[in-house]
Amino acid sequence: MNDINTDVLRSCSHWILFVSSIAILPPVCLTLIRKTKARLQSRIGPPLLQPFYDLIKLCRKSETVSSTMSGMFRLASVAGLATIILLAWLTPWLSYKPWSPSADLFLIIYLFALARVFSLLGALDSGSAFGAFGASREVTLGLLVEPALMLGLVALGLFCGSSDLRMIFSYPQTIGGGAAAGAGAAGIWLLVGIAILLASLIELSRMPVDDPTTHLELTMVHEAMVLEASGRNLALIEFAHALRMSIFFGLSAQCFVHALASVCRINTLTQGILSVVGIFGIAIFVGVLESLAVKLQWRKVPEFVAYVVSMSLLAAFVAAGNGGIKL
Amino acid sequence: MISGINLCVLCAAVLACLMVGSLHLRLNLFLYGVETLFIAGATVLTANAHGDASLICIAILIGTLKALGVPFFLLRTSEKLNVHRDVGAMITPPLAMHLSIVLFALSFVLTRNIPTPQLVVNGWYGAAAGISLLFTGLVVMLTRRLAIGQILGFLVIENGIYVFALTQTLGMPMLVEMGILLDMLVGVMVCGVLVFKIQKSFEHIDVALLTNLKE
Amino acid sequence: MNSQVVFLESLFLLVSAAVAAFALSHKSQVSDKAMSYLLCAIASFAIAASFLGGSQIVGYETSAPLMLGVFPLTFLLDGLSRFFLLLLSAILFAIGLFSPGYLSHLKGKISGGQYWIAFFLLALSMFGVVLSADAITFIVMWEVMSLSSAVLVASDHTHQSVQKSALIYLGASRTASGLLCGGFLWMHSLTGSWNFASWNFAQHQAIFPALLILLGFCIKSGVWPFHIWLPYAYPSAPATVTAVMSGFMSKIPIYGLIRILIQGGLSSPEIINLMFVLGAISSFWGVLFALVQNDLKRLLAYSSIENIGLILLSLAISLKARAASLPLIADVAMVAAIFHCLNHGAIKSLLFLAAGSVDAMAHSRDLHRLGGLAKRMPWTMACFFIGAFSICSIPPLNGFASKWLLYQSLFKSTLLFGSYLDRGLFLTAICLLSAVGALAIAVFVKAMGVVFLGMSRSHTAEHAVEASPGMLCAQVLLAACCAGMGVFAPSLVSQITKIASSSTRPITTAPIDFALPIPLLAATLFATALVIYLLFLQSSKVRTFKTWDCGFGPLTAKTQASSDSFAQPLARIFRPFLKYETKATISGRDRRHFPEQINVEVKIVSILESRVYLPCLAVISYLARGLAKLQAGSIHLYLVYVCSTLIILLALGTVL
Amino acid sequence: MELFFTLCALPVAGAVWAAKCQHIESVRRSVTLLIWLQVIATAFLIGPLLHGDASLLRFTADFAVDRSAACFLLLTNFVAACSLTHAPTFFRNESEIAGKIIPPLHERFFYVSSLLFVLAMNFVFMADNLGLLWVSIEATTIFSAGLVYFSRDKHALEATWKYLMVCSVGIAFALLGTILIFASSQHGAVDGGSLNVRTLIGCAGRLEPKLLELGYIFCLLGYGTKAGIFPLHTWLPDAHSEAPAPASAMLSGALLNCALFAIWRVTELVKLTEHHAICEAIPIFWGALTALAAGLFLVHQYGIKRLWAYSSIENVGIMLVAIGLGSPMLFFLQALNHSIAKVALFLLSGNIIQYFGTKDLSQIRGLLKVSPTCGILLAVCAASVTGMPPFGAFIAEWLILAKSADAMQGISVAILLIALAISFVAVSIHVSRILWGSPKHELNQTSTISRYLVPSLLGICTIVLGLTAIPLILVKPQ
Repeated sequence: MNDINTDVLRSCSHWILFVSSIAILPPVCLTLIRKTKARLQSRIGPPLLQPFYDLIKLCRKSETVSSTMSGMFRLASVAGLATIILLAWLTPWLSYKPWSPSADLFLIIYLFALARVFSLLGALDSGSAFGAFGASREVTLGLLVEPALMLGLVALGLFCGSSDLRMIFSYPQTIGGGAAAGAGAAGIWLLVGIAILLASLIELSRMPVDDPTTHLELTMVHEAMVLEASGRNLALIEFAHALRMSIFFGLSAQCFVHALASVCRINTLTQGILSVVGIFGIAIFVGVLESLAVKLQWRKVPEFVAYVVSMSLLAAFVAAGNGGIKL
Repeated sequence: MISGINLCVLCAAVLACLMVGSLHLRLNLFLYGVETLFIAGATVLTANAHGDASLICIAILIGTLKALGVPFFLLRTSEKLNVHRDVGAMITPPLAMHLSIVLFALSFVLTRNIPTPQLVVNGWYGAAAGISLLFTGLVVMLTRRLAIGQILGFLVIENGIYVFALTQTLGMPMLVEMGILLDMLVGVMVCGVLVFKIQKSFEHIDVALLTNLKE
Repeated sequence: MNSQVVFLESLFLLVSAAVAAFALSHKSQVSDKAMSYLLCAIASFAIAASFLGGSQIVGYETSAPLMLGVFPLTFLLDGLSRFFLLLLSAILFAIGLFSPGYLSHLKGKISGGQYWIAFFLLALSMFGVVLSADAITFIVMWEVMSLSSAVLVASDHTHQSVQKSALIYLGASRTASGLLCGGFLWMHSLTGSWNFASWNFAQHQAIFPALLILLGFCIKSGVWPFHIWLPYAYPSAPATVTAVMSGFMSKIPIYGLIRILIQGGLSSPEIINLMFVLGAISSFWGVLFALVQNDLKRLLAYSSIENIGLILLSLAISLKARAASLPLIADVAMVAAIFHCLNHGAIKSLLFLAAGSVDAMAHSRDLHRLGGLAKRMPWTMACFFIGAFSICSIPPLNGFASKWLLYQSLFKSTLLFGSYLDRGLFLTAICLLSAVGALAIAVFVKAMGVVFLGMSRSHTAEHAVEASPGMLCAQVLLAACCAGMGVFAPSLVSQITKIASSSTRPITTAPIDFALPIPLLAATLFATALVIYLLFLQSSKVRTFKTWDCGFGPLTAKTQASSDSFAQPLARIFRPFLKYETKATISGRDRRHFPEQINVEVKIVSILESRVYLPCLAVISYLARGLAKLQAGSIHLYLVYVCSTLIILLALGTVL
Repeated sequence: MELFFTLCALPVAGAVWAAKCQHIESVRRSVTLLIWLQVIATAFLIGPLLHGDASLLRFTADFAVDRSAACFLLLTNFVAACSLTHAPTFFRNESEIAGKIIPPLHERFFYVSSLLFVLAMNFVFMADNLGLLWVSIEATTIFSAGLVYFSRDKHALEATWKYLMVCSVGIAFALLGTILIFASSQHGAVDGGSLNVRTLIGCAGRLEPKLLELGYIFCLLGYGTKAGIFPLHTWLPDAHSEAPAPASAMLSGALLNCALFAIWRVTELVKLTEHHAICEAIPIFWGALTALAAGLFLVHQYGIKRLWAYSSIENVGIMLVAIGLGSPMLFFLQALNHSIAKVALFLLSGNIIQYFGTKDLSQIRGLLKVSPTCGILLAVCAASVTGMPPFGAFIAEWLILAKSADAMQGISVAILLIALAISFVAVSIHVSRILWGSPKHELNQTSTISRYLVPSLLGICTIVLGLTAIPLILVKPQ
């Protein structure tokens, strides 16, 4: 009786923690980036909960929908957010996640694709040239990033002998045995972590690829796609985007945490804390990066992506050559 | 020792070679007639040697129809069409004559290993003469532009084959022999008629100019 | 008398009766409706029948009066053929529903009698190919299939381009069947039998016939580099024909590969690696070229090449795993291949039917003349979108289910194969497949966006109306199949394993487990979306206004991104493969600031066509012309031929 | 015996009647009647042979038919009957549609020549003597020259002249070959030598090998010229193209079989000796080569009847392969299927030429619009003649291919497969251009049943041959 109660209690607490993370982490990440950038530019920057205020403000406003649009536009934002929430549930981007049915890496990748398709269709629905430009670029970036992301995750999968991300991200604790896995394992984790981080910059159309704060429409990717959205619709899209960012940062942070875990023993609580701290750390790193880096010329983007792919490829070949540990 | 038969057929072959050298239709036809007469003579001699009476019959037919009838028919045709001289195709007549003489020699080489029946003496000469006539006929067909010249060439080929049959076998069955002869004659007649038609349609009988049908 | 035999006989009788009825009455006005319903009836009969006998294996051989000359027609009905029959009948059923409405738009362009004779012959021959148990029945049915489909491709034969397509298709088919004939004859001289069941490809001498057969099948299914005919034939044919050609006929070579080579125990590593490489390249090549197409059907045709490549890749993995004695992976890959056949069959026929509706209603397949159909043809759009999502293998639709199995087999192979070379190969394939997936998304987002969303780019598209109920019915049916097969993939996979293991020579060993809880995911996704909608959007106030125009005044259709401009960033990256060039000319006095005319032209050269196939044809043509010179008309020359032949013959006589 | 004389007498009687009778309609009718009588008589004659009651039917010392000859006899007469049945329609349309007036004298000349031609062809199969075989073949040349010459224009004249000259030279070689074979029998095999086929077969082992081999080569060359083997085929497209359609049909459907049958007769003999390699390797390879060359000739073709002529050459190549394989029944099967389809094609081409007023393939377009019946028949027969299943020719070609593959003739099989592919593609390109599109000028569409009666019957025949067990009856007893 006691056991059952503790289990229920634990899972309840996991759920509460998780849901609140989903609600809080994305805006906080956004603020952290903005704040870092502001500080580096010697500004004070927005308050911590500014994105929340923005969302609430948007929800109060009424929507303006173009007469060219079909229902696809609004469907896209709803379905996009739903997909991202589903992804947030499935993907082990936080250490303290409640039960989820599956986290197969191929499923995850294709669910991300689903979210992307919805955002693309929403952008194309307006019939404006901006939306289409944005969509066209987004799809190009998607092509460049997807193999990198896939290879990175596959490398981890090969290393851990499973294609399920739940298994992969619980690997050092259960089988590998912490520090015993050694520096080689830490290398793979690290490589993949960096690859995912860089890939996420592209996927989320952040700095070296796209400047989210720019007003030059011709170079925008994400901003161009949401140009026609307004009111609650825009709120949904922005939140989905922020959540997607958190998931990516979380995945990357998980990799770093595991790299750490394979050289020294870490307990569950520390891991949980570290995963959140990692996300914040990454957000700050991105903020720094965005302040220092220059936006790449559009034609140079494939070269940047090449670094990401080669990093994943390196990790994957090391993992494949290693043969993994057969389960 | 060359027997009479062989002598006759060799003469025929030589005459055929000489025929190649001239483009005069009249001379050609004359030489052809004489050549065929030689062959008829050879047939008579063979009949004598084998004691085969039917060969005499054939010899007579050859002598009258092929040696006299056909040349006269062709001569009359050429007179009517008012053509007397071929133009010559491919190679010049003297060269063609030399070619056919070389082929005459070559035919001896080619036929030296052909087995002959025991009864036939020195079958080699006959075979060589036959093959040589065949070659000569082909040369004639290849070097004549006029339809009549081609018919003549064909007739020489036919003579060669006949000579070959005469010297290499112990007599073909009569029925077959007659059939062959008949076919040849009808063929020549048909060709002769066609020559007239060609003259009528094209106003010449130069078959080298009949090249409308091609790919 | 077995019920299955009765089924077979009645099926053939029914279809032949339909053909005969037509052959006799081709002059009188043909009722498309009657014929379509006949097709539906036959298809539903076949569906019922393929469920009927369960997993029984039935052999059947015709006797004396009805024979192929000296050979009996032999048929075999087992799990595998029943499975493909089911797919065929389902597609035919949908086409039957679709036809009356669609054909009424083609009145005057195609001759009904000719169309229906050929269509029924095609149906008959496809049933025949799938059921045939020996090489001769197979090749006969195969050729009838090729011929009748070529006639169908040429339905609208007054257009030069259609004639050209039909001829290219015919030439490719004949080459394929020539190679097949060669392979079959070779196998016959090795084994002395025409029956597939007694062919053994495991022996060493069988490698060349296996290669010939493989190449034949590759040509017919449009695998790189033999895919040239496909983008010609598919767009030229009426949509109903393309649906069945792409939906089912392109699977027949795959079926043949399974039936002949794989069940025959093919184990030569060279051939398997060739399959692997061809499959991988064609999946990439197909989708890459699909990206830059501006004809909707041509785009779909290239996407077919991609999917056939995926299927071939799965088969190759299965064979490799079998050869490396990893039965688990072999089973997964085999099921992936079979499942993908089913999925692609449903998806592609759906997409082609939808494209046909668009063509019929908006009178164009050119992406530059379409757009904004979402408001005018919402149902068609919904169906097309489901198909497009599915073919991009987006969960929870069926395309994902089979692709996931493929990924799983690749992943496990990378994990478990011994040789580093193989592992590298598999890893590269995973990388390639993810790129293919992303490209497919680009392709179909382009198609969906340009055809259905935004503003109409032409007058005809602006005045399009929704397709007739029958046409929609067919599409909705197929779309429901796509969704259903995706959501219920786990149970479907176990069915497929059962089928594969119950065929004459089992191609899988153990039942495999489809580990993804797709129904749960689909339900969650749907519920979340619904909740979000109800919470946020339903109550929000909506104001309708024009699209933002930067203050320049009203936007026109020309200001939208076109299909070319959408694909341009991607096409630039793959310029070396695509031979992609854009040529823009701007004219006007001060052309920088006040252009009067802007002309942008996109040029894509197919290297294979211009560098490989055309030179090959040129060689044949050159030979033919050279040979024709022999026939110069001169009688002297002809006599010379006789003489020289004599000399050659005599020389040969002395040699021999 | 009576039937034999009937077979000889019927054509002669018809020829005499056609020569004498002034009334053209009655000539047309009586010739049609006579020729079908001839077919029926042939069927009666060969009944016991097909049934398997007898293996040889002997009329006189030099005339006999065996099973394969009997089959060919029936086929030849059937082909002739079909062509001559179609001929009246053809001549009528020639004046009605094409606007060419044909003098009755010419038409009667056509009937006389064709009946004598048929008679000569009958003798080819009934002759049991190589000499008479040669005589009959030469006779077919002479009589068919009259058919080729029918239209009496420049082209016809040229074609006839080439036909006569090339074939005569070729046939002369065959005569030499026959003589050599005769000579080979005189070296102890038969007392005094013999040309009788049965006698020669009986003592095949004792024939002088060198002479026999030489004789075989000369016969192959000679009869090969007549059969149109590449590169001796030069006369064939010209003659087929210039002859009127029913005559082309007979030339292609019957005459080529005669020449090939003569080759078979000699092959049959040589096969029994120790030197059989020569009569296997050469014909198989040469046949395959002929098929390939003909396929290439088909690619750039400009005349509709020349197209079918080259397709005939291709089929001759395939039949030659069957002969080389030593299988008379496969040879017959291929000949049967080819003849039936090809006769239909030539007759249809006649109709098409009348419709469009030209033989030029580049001028013939949109047949499906002008006359769907004609178009569909043309497509069916073209598919049949290129060896597409489910038509009879496919079965025959497949059997031949299978047999040569089993005989380890890999190269020849490959060449044949390539040739078949090329010829199919070439023919389908030309046929599709004929069928599809729209005609270049407005054409009057008058279609009557009689115009398609014979072709459609033949079309049905090819399907029946492909989808029923009839070929089984033909092939099995060997």
